[in-house]
Amino acid sequence: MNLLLWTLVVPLLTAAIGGLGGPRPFKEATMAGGLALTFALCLATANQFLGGGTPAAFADALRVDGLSALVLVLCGFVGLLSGVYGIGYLRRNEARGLVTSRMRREFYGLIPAYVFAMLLVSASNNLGVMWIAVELTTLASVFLITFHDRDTSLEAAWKFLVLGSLGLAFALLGTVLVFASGQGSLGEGMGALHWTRFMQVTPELHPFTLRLGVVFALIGYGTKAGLAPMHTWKPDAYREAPSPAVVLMAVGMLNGALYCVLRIHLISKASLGPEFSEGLLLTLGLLSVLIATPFVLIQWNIKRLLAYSSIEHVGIMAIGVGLGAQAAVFGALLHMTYHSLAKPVALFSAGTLAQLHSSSNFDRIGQGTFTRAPVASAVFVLATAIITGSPPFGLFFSEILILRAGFSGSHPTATAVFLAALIVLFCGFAYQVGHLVLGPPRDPADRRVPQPERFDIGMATAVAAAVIAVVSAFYLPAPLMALIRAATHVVWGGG
Amino acid sequence: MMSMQDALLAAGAALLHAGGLLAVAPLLKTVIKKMKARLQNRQGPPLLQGYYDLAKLLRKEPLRSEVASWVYVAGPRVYFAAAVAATTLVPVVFAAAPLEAAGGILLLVGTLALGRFALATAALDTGSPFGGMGASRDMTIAALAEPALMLGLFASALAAGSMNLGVLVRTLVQEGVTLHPADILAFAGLFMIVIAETGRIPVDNPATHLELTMIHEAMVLEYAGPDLALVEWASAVKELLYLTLLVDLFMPVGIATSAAPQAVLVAIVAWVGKVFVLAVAVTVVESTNAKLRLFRVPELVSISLGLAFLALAIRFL
Amino acid sequence: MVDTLNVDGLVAVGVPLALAIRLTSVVVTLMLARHARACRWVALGASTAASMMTAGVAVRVIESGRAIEGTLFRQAASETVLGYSVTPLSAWFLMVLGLIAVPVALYSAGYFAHAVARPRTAAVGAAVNAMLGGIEVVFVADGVIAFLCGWEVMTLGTAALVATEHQSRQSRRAAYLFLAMSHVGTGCLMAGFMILASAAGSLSFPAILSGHVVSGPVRHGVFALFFIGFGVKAGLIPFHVWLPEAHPAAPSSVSAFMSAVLITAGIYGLFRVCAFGLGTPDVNWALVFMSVGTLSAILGVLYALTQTDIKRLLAYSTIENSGIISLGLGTAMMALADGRSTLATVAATASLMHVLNHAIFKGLLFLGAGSVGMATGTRHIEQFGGLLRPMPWTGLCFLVGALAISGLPLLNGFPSEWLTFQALLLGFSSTPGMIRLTFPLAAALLALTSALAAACFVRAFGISFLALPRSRAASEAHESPVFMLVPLGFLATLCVVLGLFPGGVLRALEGITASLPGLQPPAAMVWDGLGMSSTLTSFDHVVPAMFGLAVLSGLIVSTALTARRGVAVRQAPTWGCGGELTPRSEYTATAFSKPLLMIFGAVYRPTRQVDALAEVSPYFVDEVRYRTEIEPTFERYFYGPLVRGVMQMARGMKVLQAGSLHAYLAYVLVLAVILLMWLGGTT
Amino acid sequence: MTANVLILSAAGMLVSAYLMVGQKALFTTIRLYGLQSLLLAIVATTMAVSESRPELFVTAALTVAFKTILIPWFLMRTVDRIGIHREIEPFLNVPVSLLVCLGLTVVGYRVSTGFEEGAQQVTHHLIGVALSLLLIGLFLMVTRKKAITQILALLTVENAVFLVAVGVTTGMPLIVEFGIAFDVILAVLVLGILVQRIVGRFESMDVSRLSNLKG
Repeated sequence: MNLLLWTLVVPLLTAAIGGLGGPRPFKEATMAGGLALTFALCLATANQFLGGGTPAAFADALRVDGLSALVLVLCGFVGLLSGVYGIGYLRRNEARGLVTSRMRREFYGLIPAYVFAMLLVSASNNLGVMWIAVELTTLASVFLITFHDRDTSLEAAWKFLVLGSLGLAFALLGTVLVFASGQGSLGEGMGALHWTRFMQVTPELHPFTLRLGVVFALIGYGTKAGLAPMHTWKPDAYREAPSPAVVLMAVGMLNGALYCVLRIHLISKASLGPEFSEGLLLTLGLLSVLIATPFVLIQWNIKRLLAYSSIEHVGIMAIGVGLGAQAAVFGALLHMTYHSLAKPVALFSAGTLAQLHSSSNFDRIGQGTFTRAPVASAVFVLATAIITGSPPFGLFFSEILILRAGFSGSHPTATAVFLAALIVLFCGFAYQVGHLVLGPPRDPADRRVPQPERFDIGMATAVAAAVIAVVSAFYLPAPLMALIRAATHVVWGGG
Repeated sequence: MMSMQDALLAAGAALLHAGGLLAVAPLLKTVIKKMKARLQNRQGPPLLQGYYDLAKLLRKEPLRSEVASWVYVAGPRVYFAAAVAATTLVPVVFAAAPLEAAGGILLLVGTLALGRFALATAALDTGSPFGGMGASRDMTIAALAEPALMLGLFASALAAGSMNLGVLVRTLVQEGVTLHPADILAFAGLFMIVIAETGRIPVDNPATHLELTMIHEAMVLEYAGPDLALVEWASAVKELLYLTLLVDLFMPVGIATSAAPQAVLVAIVAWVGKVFVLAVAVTVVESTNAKLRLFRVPELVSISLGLAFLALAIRFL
Repeated sequence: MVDTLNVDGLVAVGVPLALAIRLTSVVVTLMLARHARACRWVALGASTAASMMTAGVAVRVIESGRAIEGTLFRQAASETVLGYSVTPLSAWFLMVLGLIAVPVALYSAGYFAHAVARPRTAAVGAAVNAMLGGIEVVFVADGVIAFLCGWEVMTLGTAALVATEHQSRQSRRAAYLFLAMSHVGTGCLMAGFMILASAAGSLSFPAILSGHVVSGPVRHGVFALFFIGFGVKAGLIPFHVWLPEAHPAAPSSVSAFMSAVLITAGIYGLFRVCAFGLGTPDVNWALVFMSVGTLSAILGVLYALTQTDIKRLLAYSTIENSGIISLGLGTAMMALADGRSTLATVAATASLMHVLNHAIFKGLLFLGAGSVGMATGTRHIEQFGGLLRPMPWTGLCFLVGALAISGLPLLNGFPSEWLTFQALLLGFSSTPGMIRLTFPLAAALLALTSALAAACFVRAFGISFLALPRSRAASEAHESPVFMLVPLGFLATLCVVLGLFPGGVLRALEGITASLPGLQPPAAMVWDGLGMSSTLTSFDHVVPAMFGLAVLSGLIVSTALTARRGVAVRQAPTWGCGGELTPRSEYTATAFSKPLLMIFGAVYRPTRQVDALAEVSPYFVDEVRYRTEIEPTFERYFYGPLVRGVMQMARGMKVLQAGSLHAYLAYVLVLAVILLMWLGGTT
Repeated sequence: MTANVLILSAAGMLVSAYLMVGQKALFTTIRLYGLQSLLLAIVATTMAVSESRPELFVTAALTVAFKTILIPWFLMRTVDRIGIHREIEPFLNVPVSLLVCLGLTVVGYRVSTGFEEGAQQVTHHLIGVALSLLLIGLFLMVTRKKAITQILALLTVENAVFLVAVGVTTGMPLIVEFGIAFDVILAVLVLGILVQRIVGRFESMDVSRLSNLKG
């Protein structure tokens, strides 16, 4: 059976096993092992691609090119990370007797399922399959959001689901219209919806129908990616979902959705010329960065803070693609990579802090966490430095690439606005984090005594992720670079 | 580097020069006192009173506050040294200053500032409230006077194209003194500043020891005996120096350009005469004006600043 | 006898090696976090070694006049190469850094033990190395990326140091203010560099700072960006507000670094980019520089005068000196603008010289303040008094620093201010037209500045070190240990030596100014070997050493006059106006600066509040309370409103995320409708 | 002939959407939705016959099976279980809503003019109807406070999408069809479950009260 299929089957099996009952150590072992194996398989697939092959399945409905390979590997990576961290996460909660068997089943079942859905997205070459996969991610994540079964988590889940389904409806309409624009030229059967097929017949596509389709598809998948103004579900979902799931959303889901956006963008670019969809992407991206800015300044919850950071970063990637310069596109994909490496660090450390104080609200966590949880706080500070794009960390370089391309390109004004927003965002994060981490130790009168910081498996994951994120700034393994280049070739060279 | 011989010559000249001014300085103070007295129909002190005072003070037993540290001791000495050293930068009889090779106007002003710094610091050392008050006021007035003084000096220095007093005087002498309106303005400005710097009415009253009005006197109130002698003497030298400076800048007529005896004689007479004239002017100002409130001084200073700036403007535009 | 060959070998790799040392020491220090003592020694030892190495490289470059270049690191992912190149200009700043960093590190070894809480030592040590490493990278970077990296690391390190005492709200605020402001600055720099880079099609300094990359209004825009960006770091008014908050917040020896070295990072930028990187400067740029410089000098010293926290006082005087430096630079630019390279050289020399001198005496003063603070446990001048008795050596060194910073002859403050005066006066005598009047005005204001500085430091020294102790802490103070005194002594000696023999500095600077575009090797500025002269000797010159002899002989004479054999000096109590003399009857620092406070009331806009507390009847007052404070003009009228405005906007945006799903759906509807309309239009 | 049928049933769908806007009783709204889906099925069959595309019969069958029978039944059951039968006052009153919907229809049609060249009249109408339907459905989601109504509105949007799929394309590949249909059902189920949880928690279906997560 072919490698790509295994890559998809393994997480599915893991989910199935995890979803059934069973003693905790067994579940933990399955999850860790399954996700590790998945990651390995992702690497193997990517390697196969780099070896010159194109891993494919189901008559090319699943097909791995440069872009897919990159997203696949990143998804596999965060999948593994969040799996391992998740084990620690659940243990902490169990230590405090907060975990029911339902929760356990949901957790061990849904996380691998979510990973599976994301991998499916990133491997899909067929627009229909792509849509279905995205829908699956939505369904898989809903019950992760309601995991804690608080009033607010129901609210968040409802908003997430309604907005998500609406987005998916739009995406479906977009897909249908894009398909319709290729009447006749695409032919019959499954292959008719293959992205590769579209790329072959781009000249014949009916321009207006395609435009309409692209608009709807961008809105639809943009909703999942969290581009403004469809981003509104993000902060709520991030706050309510358990940190491991949030990591999957913030990296896997984001990359996956962006992957879909890029596919559509490429069709439109090849057939309508670059201006149309690049204009849309640039506008939405800039809007996202600008929307994120004020909410960072006035944020009251650590996980919502990181949600807005995701909105900012997806905006940056969209801008990178929208600027319409090879350097910028490369920058955007580099940004995707570095963001995928950095975001987990932030979420893990933030999640740990939140767990120790049994709330993610700043007023509950209080000031001066350095004195209470030095390791988590230090990691969180480091992570913030990274995700705000301070040198010498990776995101700085990708942002510089985008900025440079922007200033030398045809949108200097937009780039200037973007830069200004970045500055304000940095100040916002610096303020929030400083306020959280620094300051006097909490007064003994306060009866909400936080848990003591212990160096458990979750913390270990956080630290390991931090090390990886830091090292990656100075050294990216050659194959990964090759993947990024290949992806750039797909997105820029078109095919 | 200058040769050994030149160095020795310069040193000798400097010694003579400084010695001479040190010798004359006390006289100037007494002369002004005397004229003032005359204007007020008083007898006034004998001409040599200055010397008597110094001699007496120097012979007195040194007396110091038990609070004070070595800074208190160093103050008057540095003040004195600065004043003496400053003299070597200013031409008096010859159209050259003994140590003009060492620097010009800026160094001169800097040196006087050094002396002031030393004295003001020392004044804070006894813990007496008067010392502090005096130091504060003295530094304040000095700070205010500084820009006007500089600008006034620049005005005439730039005219002659040199900041070095020796060179400056020689150029003036070569060109012959031409009374440009700018000179008048600059002179007026500088004269006011000299009044302020030397602690004369209307800025300060050298004769008073009334707590709330004194400035310089408050600063040195705690000093007695030899220390006080040094301070008094140094201030006298300073005053003489300022007047000589005015003379050099605005009416260097008759200054000796060669070592010929008669030239020197003429020069000495001329210098004495000119300084005397200025002394008279100072006296007149002192006896016809009332002391200004401390917070009126800025107005006075700003006037002279304006004059100096005007001088620059009308000369070079 | 060192084998020159391997010296050259060392020099060739000196910079990367030094940075590597710093990096490793950062890591090691953080690993040793539990052992404060070890941290101290590792961090400071490494710092000393690294600074010595860079200083060595710098000296070699200054001697040879040839730049040393190389690669620091290549960021594979974005295919950017971070190269370095020690140009003579960089070398000068590097040397200054080394000159300060070594003694300060030695001092810190003793100081941290007392002043830094044990658990924080690791963080502080690491941050110090990060900051210095960053600054070094800034100085040697030969490309935008490397520069920005160094710049940012420097900023973050400094912020960490400022936040050392993070329990106190004040220092948290200071750290944040610093971080935010310098990041805005960084933003300006990024924009400026990116514009230049896109125009030049390259990121390397030689390419983008060749001076002919952009022209017309863009050039002015770029200049403005850079001026703000670097001005923030240089602490020029009106970008200074972070400085008086941040410098006092850090541990004193770190403040010494910040005031002496961090500031120069901004100055370096102003030199490298604004003055000599954007082609022949525009006259208006020069005017901007001169006016901002003068403004900073005057306001800086005026604010310094009224401070009662000794470190705030020093911080404000840093603003003043940074103003003097940029005044000199502005003069140089003015000269370049109408193509008089000799004058430009004099001005640039003055400016660079003041960079060195300020670094020395400000470092000295901050270290002194640190020792005093350590001995008394406070930074409040009114709490000091009579410290000269318990701490004679510290006091002496502080006095030297005070004399130097007041620009008095025979010390190193004088030569650079003297040169600045020369530049201004020469500028006047050789500039045509109305504009020349700016020079004497600037000169007059410079004179006012140095006179006020003198007043300020008479106050600072006199009130702190003389007369009676004003508090119990002060009376129980004791001298600091020897290895904290040695650095002070070293710096004080430097003040005197450089003050007496400025010629040597000039000689070192000749090659550096010669390397700057538009400047030519100056004619005989070194005069009489040790003295200096403005380029035309007849105009003016000074030989401090020679004059020093005169003063010395004056001293001898005076002592001879007063020397009385056999008569003992009688000690008597000071007259306390009839009452007994107590510390409470001494003149206070506040009182000392009162006259100036009132005279410059227009600047200070002081608010005073006097309340008489009477128990029995209003006619029998038991106690009178007097409060006076000066208005923080810029904070109140510019930055405050700005921040409030931004925050208000942010809060206003909150309605967008008010929790109503219907609103969220409405956004999508609106977006869809808008896009559909737009599409409908495009058929 | 077929063209008329198509246009008629499409128009019928639009009308049903308008009626939903004007309607407050939940059962009626659900039935209207069923009707709408039925019309969609008719469109599909007509297309199947006229363009001889047998796979469209499958689509029609799926539509009838799921959307006119299964989903309405499921939703009615939910409503019954909850026992709330009327929509509370929406954000906009009926007349205004109707006016807005008219505007949205205009927008939809304006866009569909882009299809005139190339495609035939029918397509133009179908697209116009579909887009209007989509926007109206979205508008319903915006204005209605009840969870159930929001689901219905969402389903209306979905119908619009399917109308396009059926009317304009030569039919999506079957597997994809199945997948999509399956997903839609799943989505509805999940939505239903959430609704029940919400009601169980808040004793109300008024989702406008779910606004505790701000900023």
